[in-house]
Amino acid sequence: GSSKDNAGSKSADPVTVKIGLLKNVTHAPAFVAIQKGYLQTRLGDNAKIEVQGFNNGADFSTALATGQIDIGYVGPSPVINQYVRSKNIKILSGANNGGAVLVARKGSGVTSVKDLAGKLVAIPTKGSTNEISLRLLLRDQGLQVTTDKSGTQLIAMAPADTLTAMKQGQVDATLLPEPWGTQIANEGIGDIVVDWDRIPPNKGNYPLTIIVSGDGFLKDHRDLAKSVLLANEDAIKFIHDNPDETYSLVSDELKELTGKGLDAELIEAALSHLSLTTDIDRDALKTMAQVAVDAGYVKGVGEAGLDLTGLYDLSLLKETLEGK
Amino acid sequence: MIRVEAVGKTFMQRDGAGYTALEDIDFEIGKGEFVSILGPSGCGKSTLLNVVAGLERADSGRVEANGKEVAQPGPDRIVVFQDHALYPWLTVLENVAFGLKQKGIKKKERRERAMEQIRAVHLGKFADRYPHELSGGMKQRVAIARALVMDPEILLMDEPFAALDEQTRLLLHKELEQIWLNTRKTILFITHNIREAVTLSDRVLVMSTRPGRIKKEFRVRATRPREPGDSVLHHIESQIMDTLAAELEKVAKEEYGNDYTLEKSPLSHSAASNLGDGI
Amino acid sequence: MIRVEAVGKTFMQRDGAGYTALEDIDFEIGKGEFVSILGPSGCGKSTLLNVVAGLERADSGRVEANGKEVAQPGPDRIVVFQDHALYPWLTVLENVAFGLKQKGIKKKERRERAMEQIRAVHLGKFADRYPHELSGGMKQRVAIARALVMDPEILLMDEPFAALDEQTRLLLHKELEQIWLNTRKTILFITHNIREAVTLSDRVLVMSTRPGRIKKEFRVRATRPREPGDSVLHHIESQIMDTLAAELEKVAKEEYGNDYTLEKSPLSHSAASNLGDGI
Amino acid sequence: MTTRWRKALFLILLLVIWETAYRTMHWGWRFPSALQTMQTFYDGIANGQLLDATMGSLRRILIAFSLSCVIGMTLGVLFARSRLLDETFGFVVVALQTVPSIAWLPFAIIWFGLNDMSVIFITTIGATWTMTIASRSGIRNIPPIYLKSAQMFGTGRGFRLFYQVMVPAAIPQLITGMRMAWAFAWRALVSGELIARGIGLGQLLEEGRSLGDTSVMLCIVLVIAILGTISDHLVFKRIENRIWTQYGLNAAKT
Amino acid sequence: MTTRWRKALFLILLLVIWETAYRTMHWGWRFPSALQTMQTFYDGIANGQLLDATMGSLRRILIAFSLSCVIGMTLGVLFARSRLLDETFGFVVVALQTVPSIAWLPFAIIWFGLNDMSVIFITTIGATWTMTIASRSGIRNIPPIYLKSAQMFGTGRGFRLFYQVMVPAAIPQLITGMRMAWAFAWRALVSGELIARGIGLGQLLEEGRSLGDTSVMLCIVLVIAILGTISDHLVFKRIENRIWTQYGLNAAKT
Ligand SMILES: Nc1ncnc2c1ncn2[C@@H]1O[C@H](COP(=O)(O)OP(=O)(O)OP(=O)(O)O)[C@@H](O)[C@H]1O
Ligand SMILES: Nc1ncnc2c1ncn2[C@@H]1O[C@H](COP(=O)(O)OP(=O)(O)OP(=O)(O)O)[C@@H](O)[C@H]1O
Ligand SMILES: [Mg+2]
Ligand SMILES: [Mg+2]
Repeated sequence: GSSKDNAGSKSADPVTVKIGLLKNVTHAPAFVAIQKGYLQTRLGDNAKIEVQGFNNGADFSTALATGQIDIGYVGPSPVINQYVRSKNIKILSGANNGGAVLVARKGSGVTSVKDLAGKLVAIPTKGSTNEISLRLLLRDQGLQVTTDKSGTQLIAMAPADTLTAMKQGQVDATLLPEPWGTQIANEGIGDIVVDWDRIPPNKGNYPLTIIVSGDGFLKDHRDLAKSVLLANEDAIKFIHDNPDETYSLVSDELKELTGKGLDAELIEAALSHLSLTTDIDRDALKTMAQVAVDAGYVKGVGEAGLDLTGLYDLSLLKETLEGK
Repeated sequence: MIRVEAVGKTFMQRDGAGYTALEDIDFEIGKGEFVSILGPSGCGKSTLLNVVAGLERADSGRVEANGKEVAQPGPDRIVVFQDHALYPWLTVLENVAFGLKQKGIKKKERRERAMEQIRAVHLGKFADRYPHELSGGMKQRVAIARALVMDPEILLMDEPFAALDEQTRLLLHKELEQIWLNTRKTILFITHNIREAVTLSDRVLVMSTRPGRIKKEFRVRATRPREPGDSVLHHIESQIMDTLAAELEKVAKEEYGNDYTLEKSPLSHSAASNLGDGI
Repeated sequence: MIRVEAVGKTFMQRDGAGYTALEDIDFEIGKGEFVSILGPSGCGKSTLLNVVAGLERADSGRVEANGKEVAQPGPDRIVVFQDHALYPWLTVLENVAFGLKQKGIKKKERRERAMEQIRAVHLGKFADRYPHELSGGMKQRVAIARALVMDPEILLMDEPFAALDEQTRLLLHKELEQIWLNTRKTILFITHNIREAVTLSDRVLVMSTRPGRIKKEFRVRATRPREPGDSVLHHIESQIMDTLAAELEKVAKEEYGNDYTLEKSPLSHSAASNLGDGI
Repeated sequence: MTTRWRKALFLILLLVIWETAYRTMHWGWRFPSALQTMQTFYDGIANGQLLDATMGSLRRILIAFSLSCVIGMTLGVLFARSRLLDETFGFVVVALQTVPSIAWLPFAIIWFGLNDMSVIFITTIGATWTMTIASRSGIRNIPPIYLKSAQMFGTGRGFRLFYQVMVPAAIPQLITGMRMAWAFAWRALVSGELIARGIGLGQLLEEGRSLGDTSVMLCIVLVIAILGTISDHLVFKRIENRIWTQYGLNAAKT
Repeated sequence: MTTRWRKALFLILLLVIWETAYRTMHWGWRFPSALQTMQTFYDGIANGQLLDATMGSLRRILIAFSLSCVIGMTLGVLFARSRLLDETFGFVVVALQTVPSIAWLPFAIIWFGLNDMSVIFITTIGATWTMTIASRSGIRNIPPIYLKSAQMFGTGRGFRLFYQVMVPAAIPQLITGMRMAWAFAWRALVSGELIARGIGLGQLLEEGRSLGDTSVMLCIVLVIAILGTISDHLVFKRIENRIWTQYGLNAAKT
């Protein structure tokens, strides 16, 4: 992380801020904040920004907890998993809610969640936010997650691989972030079974992308963390105001991260399937955490249940909102 | 009966040049005769034996065994190799029975005939051992049993005792002589031990080197079974040593280059004095 | 000068039982004497030599070399091993100079002294070769040069020529005799070749097996340089053969079990007739 | 006997030190404690997950290894017997052998999908070339004297020579080659399972990582170590030693 | 000479068959054509990506391999010289050696992050145990006669004996061990790079996969094959052969 000696002497030594994010369109605010230079402007000339893209939230959380990145955008579930273990990360703000869909392969015979019994469903990573949503969906229908055909089988797979696997008929359905779902539907490989605004918890109104920071960074560079939140708000506002310009910005950033850009229509579809907001719905997170506990992903939780009070530090968010 | 007529053999060397290993070899071995071939290392003894066995083809001349021209190896001419060449994955019994198996003989008979030969070389107790569990002398006995069980008319032995220590070698000399006296096989025996050749054979052929030719022939007219103290043997030994001296020097000179001069050579000295002794 | 007094040595075998390799060995070798030790395989010859060299410790008794008690190997008693034990990563020259290097002698002098010995064994042209590029006889020469360059008072040789073919062996016998005549080192020479022992030594000690003891001693009073035809040598050879016969039989019986009976033994037969011859 | 006791003592000591270090040095989530690991191991056994995964991995490697033995030996014999083949194609096999088979995984995924087949494919690839080279050189290195004397005893030059002499003569090298091939297959399997799917140890390890559960991770590593030790040292090495001893090839070693 | 021509001919033929097969059998995106692959290769060289990746991978493996040689040899010598150590700890090394080092990657990621360090770590781990075992047995298998005669010539039993006799005597086995260790390191490197990040061949391969670009994938596989062949057969095997020939250990082989 950035060294402690730099704390307070903002104008003197340059500070490197390592920002992590996932290579998903659902991280659009981050992409815009970078591409439009909001981050650099808010952090000041003294800060050097280093962006690291991750394939999944688990890797991101590990990196954050071990200080390889300072702050960044990620889904909440891996953050909760990590927090329970290391207790050294904080949720600062939201970025968007919703933005994931359940898609079924054409010919799989899945037309509703009920049909998932005995099927194979792909998720981006074990313990990911999408998996929690899926588990909630299944639970509502009284379906079990199993390792054989008696219930629903889960498999962790990177979204790109899921696309291929669906083409080859190896996966029946998947719950994954946009624009992958739209892409699968557009390519005629599958159909959307549960749209983004019906995905639990809270009917699509759950945090899918949030801003998280390591305790160390927050302690030494509270001001910088605040700047990131401000840049995030700038970006959200920009996306609301200039949707068309946003698409090319997102595509550019994706190209930088993965070597491949994305069609504007896909990005447009993706952005229309989520709601950008800085709000954090703590109840939704609590529900999700409980699902993770039930799934056995979070160990050592006593009768009292999960205590997530130390996970939030929303004071900065409050400051930025009030300051405006 | 072996007849070798004008046999020649040239090897292609790695540098492309030809190397004449055998040139114009002519000799005959009668039925039931025990003939040894002596000569310095590399003179072509093994090549000659392989040609007779049919394991290598001569470039010129012809080889006859028991009246038929030799074209390929066959069970009428069995070779006993220097390093025994027993199959390590077979027990003593299986090794000895290997040739019988190829002949299509039934398992029971195979076993009986093999055991008989194994007992003949005093290894009855070791029939179920693997070769690596035997001493050098015992392995060589097995190789002999393996050859004898085929009941070949001709035994070809390529330095069979070279790897053994003196005492074991002495034991095996006596055994081989005994076996030969009992079975009267035709034996062509290769060695570079003069005493061994003289002790065992009816006739000794001495080869010269580069190219390999038969240089001289000695007939050993001593009583059987041979006795080490026999003065006839000592006499012939000295004569052969004398014949070989020049060849040995040739080899020595090649090895040491000009460092090794004729004047200094201790061999010609000993050979000369030896010659006087012999006369 | 070597003095061996009541030396005994017992090995722990894998099964935990003790095996008495040497028992109550007593002998003395005068300065400049050439003494051979003969005995059947496994009788303890190498063990005895190792004890004298200081490479192994005796369990009882004491060994003195040049008046000092032997406790560890030292450059005054150099062993020439059967398989030469040259270092394959060093050239001939470096091998020969190895001991000098340990003495701290400067490179130039080292080189000179080593080359001198290498030339003495007729390998001047091969100083820069690696051991694997030499023939067996040449390697053994290097081993001798490596020993001689240390100018030890005592040379201990453990079957140095056993792995060589007859001709090379004959050459090296002569060379060794010459070297000994020139330098008059004290030499303890181990072999199981009776002729070799008789040809080279002033005295031959014959060992018995299980346990290893000195059985008999023979003095060879033949003129130097020795000549193979010398009847004195033949006579002693026969006598030694006789002495060894019983030991050889013991070994043979162990190897073949009861398959091998005394009556059938060809060795005692030959030995007996040999004895008559000798007388 | 004393060695065994010493080993046991050492193991117990190790466990104690490990647990103490965990408690005093606050490794926290970066490395599990001995107790956590044992608990996870027990849970894994109890809920059957660990056994299932082990069985899945074993099934895959056994299929792949059998395949690669068959393919490798067939190719090896062809290369050994045909000089032309060896001289023109040989270098391709040598080159293929140096490619870590995981590099083929992306292709396997395209061809077979993210499934068992892909993992079996790369595991097979991982062992085949080594087997090919081992059996080729095994047959090539047969002392010519064995073949000569076989012909003398009347095996002919055909199939009898092949199965009565050539195969047994090449066995020591084949076994050694198999041991090597197994090591490569084992590596390919674990890395394949880490990336591709299917119930297996690699996948379980990857799950442990996704959930940040170091005790699961360590548990899997231990299972892999135990399986590896059993298969390599208690199976392959024993067979190898037995064969080499029977063939009298160990003499030089000791 | 003729062999070389035959090889060249074979290669050209292979390219032609490949391209023809691609066009007639409509492999499409499942396998690239020869021309596509060459184009990609050219592009990769031209834009420097391929060279950068190769250099990155080589740098990592060289660092890791040097580390593991140093660590492995040190451990090996300790194990060879101390019976106690060998008997109590030895089996741990043996067990570790059978664990595909990729299994440690999840730990490495936690300890060092998704970066170079992790890849270097598992590559080092992948080679170290093999080096340890090779150097241990290299020292153990020194013919006792070498040590005896060294003492006779006055090296003593200390450092001079070690570096003048023990090290050179163990070199043939060390080289063979190194070759083996290199093969394991190479495998660990590629699978590590596939998963962890950083500019390297494995990462490029993974990128090719996520873009579904088979020509990039094949290109990388070919580069890996060429590097592997060069390092194993043109470097390690040559050195091994030279050393084994110099030490006269090849006699039995031919
Ligand atoms: N396949 C071969 N290719 C080339 N040269 C060969 C071949 N076989 C033998 N030679 C050469 O032919 C000569 C005779 O070899 P051969 O093995 O017959 O000698 P030998 O008398 O049996 O020697 P030794 O006593 O050492 O066994 C040697 O100089 C050898 O180098
Ligand atoms: N380290 C050892 N441990 C146990 N037994 C040993 C050991 N060294 C030698 N022996 C035994 O001691 C006996 C004498 O061995 P030694 O090597 O001295 O015999 P040798 O007379 O030199 O035989 P050879 O002529 O075969 O060289 C043998 O029976 C041997 O098995
Ligand atoms: Mg020969
Ligand atoms: Mg001995």
